[in-house]
Amino acid sequence: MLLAALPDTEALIVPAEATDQHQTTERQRHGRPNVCTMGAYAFQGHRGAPMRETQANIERVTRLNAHIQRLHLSIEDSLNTIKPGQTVLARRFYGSQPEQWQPYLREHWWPVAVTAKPGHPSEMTVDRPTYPSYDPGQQYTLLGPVGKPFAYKRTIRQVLMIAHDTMPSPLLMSTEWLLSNKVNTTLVLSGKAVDYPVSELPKELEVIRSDDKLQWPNRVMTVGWADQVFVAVGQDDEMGRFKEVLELFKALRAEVPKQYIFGVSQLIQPCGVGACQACTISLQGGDYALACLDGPALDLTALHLP
Amino acid sequence: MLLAALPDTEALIVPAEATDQHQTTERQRHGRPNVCTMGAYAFQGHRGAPMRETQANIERVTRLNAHIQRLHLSIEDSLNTIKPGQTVLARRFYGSQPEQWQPYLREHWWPVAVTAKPGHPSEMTVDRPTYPSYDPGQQYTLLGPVGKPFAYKRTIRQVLMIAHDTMPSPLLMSTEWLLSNKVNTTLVLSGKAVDYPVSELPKELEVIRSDDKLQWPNRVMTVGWADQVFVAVGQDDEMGRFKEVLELFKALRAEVPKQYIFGVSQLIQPCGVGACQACTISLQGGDYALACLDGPALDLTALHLP
Amino acid sequence: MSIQITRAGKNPLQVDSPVMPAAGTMGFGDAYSGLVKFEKLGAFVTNPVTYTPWNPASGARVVPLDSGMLIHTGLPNPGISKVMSKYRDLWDNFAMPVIVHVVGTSPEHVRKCASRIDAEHAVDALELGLNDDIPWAEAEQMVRGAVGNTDKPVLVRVPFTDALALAETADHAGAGAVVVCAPPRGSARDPHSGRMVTGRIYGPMVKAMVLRLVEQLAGKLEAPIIGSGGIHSEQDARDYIDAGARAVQVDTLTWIQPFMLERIARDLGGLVLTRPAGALADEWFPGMGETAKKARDAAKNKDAGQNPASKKSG
Amino acid sequence: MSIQITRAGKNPLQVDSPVMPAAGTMGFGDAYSGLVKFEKLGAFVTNPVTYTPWNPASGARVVPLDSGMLIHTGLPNPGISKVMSKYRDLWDNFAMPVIVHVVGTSPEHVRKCASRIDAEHAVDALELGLNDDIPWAEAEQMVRGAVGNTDKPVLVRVPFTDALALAETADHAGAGAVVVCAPPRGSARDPHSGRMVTGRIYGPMVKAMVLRLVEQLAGKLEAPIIGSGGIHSEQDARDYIDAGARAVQVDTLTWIQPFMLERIARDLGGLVLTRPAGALADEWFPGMGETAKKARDAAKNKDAGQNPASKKSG
Ligand SMILES: Cc1cc2nc3c(=O)[nH]c(=O)nc-3n(C[C@H](O)[C@H](O)[C@H](O)COP(=O)(O)OP(=O)(O)OC[C@H]3O[C@@H](n4cnc5c(N)ncnc54)[C@H](O)[C@@H]3O)c2cc1C
Ligand SMILES: Cc1cc2nc3c(=O)[nH]c(=O)nc-3n(C[C@H](O)[C@H](O)[C@H](O)COP(=O)(O)OP(=O)(O)OC[C@H]3O[C@@H](n4cnc5c(N)ncnc54)[C@H](O)[C@@H]3O)c2cc1C
Ligand SMILES: Cc1cc2nc3c(=O)[nH]c(=O)nc-3n(C[C@H](O)[C@H](O)[C@H](O)COP(=O)(O)O)c2cc1C
Ligand SMILES: Cc1cc2nc3c(=O)[nH]c(=O)nc-3n(C[C@H](O)[C@H](O)[C@H](O)COP(=O)(O)O)c2cc1C
Ligand code: FES
Ligand code: FES
Repeated sequence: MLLAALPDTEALIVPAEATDQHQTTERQRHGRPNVCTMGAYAFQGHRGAPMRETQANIERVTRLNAHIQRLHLSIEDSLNTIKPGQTVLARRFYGSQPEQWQPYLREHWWPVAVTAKPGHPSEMTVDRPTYPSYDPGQQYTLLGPVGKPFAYKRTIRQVLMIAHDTMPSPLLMSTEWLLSNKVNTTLVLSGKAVDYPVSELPKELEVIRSDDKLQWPNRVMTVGWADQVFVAVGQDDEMGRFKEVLELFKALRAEVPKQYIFGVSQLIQPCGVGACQACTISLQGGDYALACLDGPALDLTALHLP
Repeated sequence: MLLAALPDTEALIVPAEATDQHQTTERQRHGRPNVCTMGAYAFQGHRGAPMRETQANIERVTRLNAHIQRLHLSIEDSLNTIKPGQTVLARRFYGSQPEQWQPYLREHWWPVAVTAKPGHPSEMTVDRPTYPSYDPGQQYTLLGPVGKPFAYKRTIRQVLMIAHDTMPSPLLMSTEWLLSNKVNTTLVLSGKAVDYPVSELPKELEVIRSDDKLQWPNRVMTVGWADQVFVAVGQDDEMGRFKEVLELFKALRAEVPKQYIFGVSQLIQPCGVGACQACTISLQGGDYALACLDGPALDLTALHLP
Repeated sequence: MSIQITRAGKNPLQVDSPVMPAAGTMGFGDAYSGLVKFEKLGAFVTNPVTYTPWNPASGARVVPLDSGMLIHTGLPNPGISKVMSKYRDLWDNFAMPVIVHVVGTSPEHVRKCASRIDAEHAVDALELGLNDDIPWAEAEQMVRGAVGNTDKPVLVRVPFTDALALAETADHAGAGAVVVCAPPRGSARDPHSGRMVTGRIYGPMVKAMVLRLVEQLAGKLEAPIIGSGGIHSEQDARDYIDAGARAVQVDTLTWIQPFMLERIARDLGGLVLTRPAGALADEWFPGMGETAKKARDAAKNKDAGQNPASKKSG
Repeated sequence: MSIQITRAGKNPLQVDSPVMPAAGTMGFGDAYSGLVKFEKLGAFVTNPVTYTPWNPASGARVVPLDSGMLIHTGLPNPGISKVMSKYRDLWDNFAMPVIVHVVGTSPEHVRKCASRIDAEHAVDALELGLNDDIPWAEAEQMVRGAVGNTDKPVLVRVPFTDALALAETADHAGAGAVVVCAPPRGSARDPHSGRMVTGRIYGPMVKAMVLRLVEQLAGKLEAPIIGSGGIHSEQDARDYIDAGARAVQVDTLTWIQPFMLERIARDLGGLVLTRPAGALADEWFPGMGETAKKARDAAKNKDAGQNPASKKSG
């Protein structure tokens, strides 16, 4: 239960304005220390903009493949400071019609890109499974930003992203940001991820298709080069799969240091604000993190894996 | 509990093919008498085609006014023998997508018109409130026909239809049929019904707008002329409102005979087949009818009204 | 080839598929005749009957809920005698056993209904429905009264409230099977009139609550458990079997999607019977249908040495 | 100007609005600080705490249901002492009373928690959560233990199972108020892993079931009833008040539509207080907010003659 093993946050950077003066966090606004999730481990010091409820409008829906559709949304400007790695919890807005409670939980949306357009509403794109169906004109309310931006080593040059039996969407906004900051980035698509349409990915991104067992040519080299690794996995057993990946890296590298490999948790988040305790992730030493406050990216070496 | 007070069914006709040989009812197919609803009163002898589950497709949706939208559906040919007065219980068909249970109950649809088109799918139009929303391309499954066709006296010349604080839709398919059979028909729109767009009604139909208390000019004359009357009312208190209307007619006419004034029940029908007993309507003498089997049109003089 | 869904005794109930409708959802046997293939059902459970006639409830009777509904009918029925005389011939022609649901009004009336059913060749078993807030002692008295007045199996459907204790009570009192359970009761406002209606609650969410009750009871009763509540898919039904139920009752799904009842009956018919041989869950049991029914009837007649002129063996 | 939601005694709990969050839905006070106006709530009820730390449940913890959800967290918390020291200052700044929810683990631990809360200036009351299948005698012992170890009001939240009997037990044992009730429990399959999860069930349908329990209990208890279960609209909350509850707790709605909690609190604040004067239900109570709170605190300090340096009266 101790808040031990706090990472050396000074050595990490988070994208863009996250360290700006005006990015007061909820916690800071209450004049209380940053490490305040009940019993939770704080991975990074910054959350970015405070969480708000805002509205969004579906402008276009495009089909990426048989399983994935992309929503193009206009969003409120206050949300366009959302950082790579942060998410929103979305719910259809029914206006004057009776509220619907099916589906009940808010949908967890992972922005693929967010753009501010002077004189126009800001835009956000998200990838969603083809079910449920979305239609242009539908309004949503978004709770966000949820969670913390991905944090990178200051000296970063090579990042490895791995999507294993899941859509790569949780990694894409970060990938885009890294590439635009001249960080070499490689994306490994494995299992259910291999069908993701490459045409939708940035040209500069190196894409590797792995087999179901995370085997790909030159694997040792790819892993050796990477300064940091971010992994998203299938939801049948997130912790079990994180463990597999961590063990693979331990086998492929001399050492797996702290702040080197991160699991990007896609656990269901009923509240997204640290209230419901449904997104707890056990840490070594008996403490726990909350995916919604401390994630979504969690240092795999700090987790208590099964 | 006696099946007493059976009306003289011989004196009544039901529209079109309802008496054809091939229109075997469910009950007849079981070799059992027509009067077989448990404890229920049988108003007419014929139900028309046996109930089936069929599919329908929304082809067009038009907005009639702020409160009413009209669905144009293609239906299976087996349903185009549905008679004026009969209804269908509709449910969205989700195909390969997960079944949705909200809304839970099937929607009770009252056809406004049904047309057979050689070489094309048959068509059905229904009026629905503007909520929920319907979109062209959506598929539905329909359970139907539900209930019995309206039955008219053989000598009928003048029919009065009254929609009081409800959409007139339950009366419209019958109205159309009567006019095409040269029966003079008058439709009284009262309370919430007054906004129904006259442009959507047949030219030959006489339309009267009444005030909220069912007062309209020449009321005594209209009531005196009518050979039969069909009344649909608001759902806040269907039986109470039927009683009000019956009492109004008793005050306006020397006598209100049997088979003269019918209440068209819009009670919610969970099953539509006589199983759930949710649509029971008490009759004089302690027996009861089921709106789904014996209705929707029920002789108001036979009902046990509050 | 068949599943015994009541405890061993004089006339244990054998079914081909462990799937039947819940009382109150399919009427008395004629309502769904064109829409559901009755012969695929393991058994037919009738709408609730009482000894004397019951009138329908007055006022609003259906309140739509989110992903569900509330219904309050007052269980109208013309009394057991009228029901019997009206439906006897229909039931006699059914391929599967007929279970008459008797409302647990009073011990005396329940005893009388049991005697009536005992004498009725067209009926194979009695299902006793216990009222929602019934005290344990009265429940025990009612079950004993029913069991003591018929040689046919007495299934006892316990209410949702206090289901665990009443299931054990029914078991001790000799229930042939315990149906877990009747739908939970609740109150909701009729959206048309604004009036409050108290009644039974149905919907897929009920399954999660009742499934846990079955899990809690599994292994604790001598009588087989029949799971009943909120089944809306083949998997829902299988979950009950996995949790320890011998059979299931499907409730309002039949109103919403009539064909699903048959699909679940076919699915579980295959599942339960082929699984012991290691077959895949979706493999079909080849003997299902008339053949197994005839074999069952023949076996029953030979073993029990009674009912020599069995209605269904012809 | 204020509503007394616990029975008369040394420190009855007064609230401005009869609306508060249910335990477990809003964390310990910092979680919703940017999204919900806390000062509009009648009281703040904390997440459940135990005497010793509890670890989170392992495996899947959330199963989406039709119009609802099942959640299984294991109620992780670092134990009452850590919670107190961490949140004391925050609670002290709240305008409304703070109620700490104590999980009914064992009579001994409950007594210790009660003593701890009694000594804690930042806390106004204790809510004791009774476990789902608790025997009556143990429930009584736990409630007496809590009541005997603090002068602050002890609210008792009864489980859904056996709610009626346990509510009467808690009432006799001296509960300051009876919260009816904890969410029902159930089992559902995690769609990702296919594994069965047992946990609490939430959704609008729960309201219909719990509302009936409140109707059944109304007028039978000495302690006020606080209605809790499935509130998803202002009307849902009003239905509980109409059925006889003195106040309500809003549960998972806050996760789905955070602003609704404030809306319901504003609505019922107005409704309950203006109704006696014959005003329309949507009229607003003008004294709501800081003014009434200050008046209440002043009155409390004067009347009770204790806590002279009241934290909130400054
Ligand atoms: C859901 C389902 C799963 C089945 N799985 C198997 C299986 O795993 N192995 C196997 O040997 N047989 C399978 N069958 C076929 C089944 O064994 C035969 O229908 C049965 O043996 C015929 O006997 P009966 O008395 O039920 O005939 P009937 O009641 O006359 O059954 C025939 C009816 O079933 C329909 N039917 C037949 N086969 C299918 C099917 N595959 N899917 C949907 N509808 C069908 C027909 O259209 C017809 O309506 C399955 C049938 C169904 C409905
Ligand atoms: C749902 C609702 C119903 C109301 N009904 C009445 C009423 O019937 N009679 C009456 O005299 N006053 C009504 N009011 C206004 C209310 O009385 C005042 O907001 C209150 O008196 C101000 O005191 P406060 O401490 O709550 O101020 P604050 O907490 O500062 O409240 C001001 C906040 O409430 C919002 N607000 C103020 N009025 C409204 C409103 N009508 N609708 C939505 N948001 C509002 C403001 O945007 C601001 O966020 C209502 C307010 C709300 C939210
Ligand atoms: C004395 C009495 C006993 C009852 N016993 C039962 C019973 O054993 N089983 C049952 O399902 N309903 C029983 N009911 C009927 C219920 O009160 C209720 O009507 C029924 O559960 C159906 O719910 P509904 O009327 O709200 O639709 C009984 C009613 C009375 C008056
Ligand atoms: C001994 C013991 C006592 C418990 N008592 C309570 C209690 O009083 N109130 C409560 O809400 N949960 C109590 N729980 C926790 C429940 O078992 C369960 O964890 C809780 O209801 C939350 O549900 P969930 O873990 O499925 O989310 C207790 C658990 C244990 C082990
Ligand atoms: S989603 Fe993280 S605590 Fe609720
Ligand atoms: S709708 Fe008429 S009995 Fe079910």
